[in-house]
Amino acid sequence: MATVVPLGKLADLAGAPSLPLPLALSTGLDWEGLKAALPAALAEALDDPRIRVAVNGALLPNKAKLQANAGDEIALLPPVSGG
Amino acid sequence: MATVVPLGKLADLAGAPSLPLPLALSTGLDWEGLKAALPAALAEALDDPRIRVAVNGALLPNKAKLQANAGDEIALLPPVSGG
Amino acid sequence: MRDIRLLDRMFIPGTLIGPFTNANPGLGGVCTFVGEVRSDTGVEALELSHYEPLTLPGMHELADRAFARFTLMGLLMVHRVGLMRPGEPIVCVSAAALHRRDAIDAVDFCMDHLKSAAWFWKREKRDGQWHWIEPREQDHSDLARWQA
Amino acid sequence: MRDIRLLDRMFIPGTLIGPFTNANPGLGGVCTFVGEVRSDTGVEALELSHYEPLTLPGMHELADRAFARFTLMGLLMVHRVGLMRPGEPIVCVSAAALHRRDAIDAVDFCMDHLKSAAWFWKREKRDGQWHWIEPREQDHSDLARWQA
Repeated sequence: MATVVPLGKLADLAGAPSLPLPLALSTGLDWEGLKAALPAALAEALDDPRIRVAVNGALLPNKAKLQANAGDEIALLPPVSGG
Repeated sequence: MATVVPLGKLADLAGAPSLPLPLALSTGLDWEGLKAALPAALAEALDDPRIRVAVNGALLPNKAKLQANAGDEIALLPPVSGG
Repeated sequence: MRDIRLLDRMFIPGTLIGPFTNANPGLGGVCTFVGEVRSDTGVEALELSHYEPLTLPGMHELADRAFARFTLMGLLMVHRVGLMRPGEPIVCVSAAALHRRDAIDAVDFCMDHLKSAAWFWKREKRDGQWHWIEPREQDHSDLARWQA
Repeated sequence: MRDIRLLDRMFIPGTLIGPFTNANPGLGGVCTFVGEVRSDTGVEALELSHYEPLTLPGMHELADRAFARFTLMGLLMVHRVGLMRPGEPIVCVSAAALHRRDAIDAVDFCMDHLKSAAWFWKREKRDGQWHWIEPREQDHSDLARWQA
């Protein structure tokens, strides 16, 4: 299992602050696989180029090259709106 | 009588924070007259173009055109050195 | 003296700034900015969310950059998260330095980055409804000032 | 809320800033700068003299210019005169505004003008000897930033 953490307004699209993602230990998860596993409204929003992705707290330079594994935390980060 | 108030380091040259200047009610005082009435070290310093003069709290645009009368307070203002 | 914090409850800036100033003896100047929730018409509450694994490390990186860029003796950077009411402080940044230019510019630099490059998401409640706040163009142009 | 003062004795900035902030309800941000007498090697005391008929009116004119140039809700400008020891506050400027840029820039503007265009003369005592402080080139270039 992996965990998806949608931040900001993506949490509204997800309907929850955290989504468990069933994932066998042996198989990884790529970007298309992630989108396929998420609620449609959230998956559609993710292609916005301003949305960043972090795996276990490390920002990905290119989210399309996501490779996540069981146990990972995948954060979906929309543009920040400041302090 | 008029009063001369030398500020900042000009007070050191004057030797006092305030100098009474004998001045008849009938006769005014011009720039050369003022310098002649002051201690030499102070008078010499006054030609520095950065030194401003105020009469009764009003800055003179051109100190060389000073016209002071009995009862006036003449302030001698060196460059400020800030807060 | 370096003090970087995320706080999930109300704080009183004065209780932080006094000790911060005293912790930097010999300073020439301290500049402090405190941001509060504005009482705009109809705003009942503001909520700031963050992502713990990025937000606090990001504030520490920002502090590193401020120390590298300006000649500072100390930096205090405190940011609220969670639910806030109008009038409550959101952020407090204070910089102590020998010279005023470093202190003022460091606060300006940190605030511009906290507003547009730190990992916070903001929504406000108006007439009982929550609305997400989008990034403002002004925030991005403020940030661009430091990229020379 | 506008509060402009010359003080001839020690003051505690925190006791001014709290009430000032509270006197501007609805503000978005408050920026404050406090300048203190630096503990430079050998400096025992600092003395600031002023010329009453020009100094306080000059501070009021500066406040007028700040209110004209920035969108401010309040401005506090307090300056010490007389004899001060290292560590004592000399100046406190605080600006309250809806937006941070106005608050920060107003403080920056007032400080630059207080340092190089206000009617104060400064001398310091080192090893028992008083020395007048000359204007610094840096102060003049700081001032030139606002003349665009």
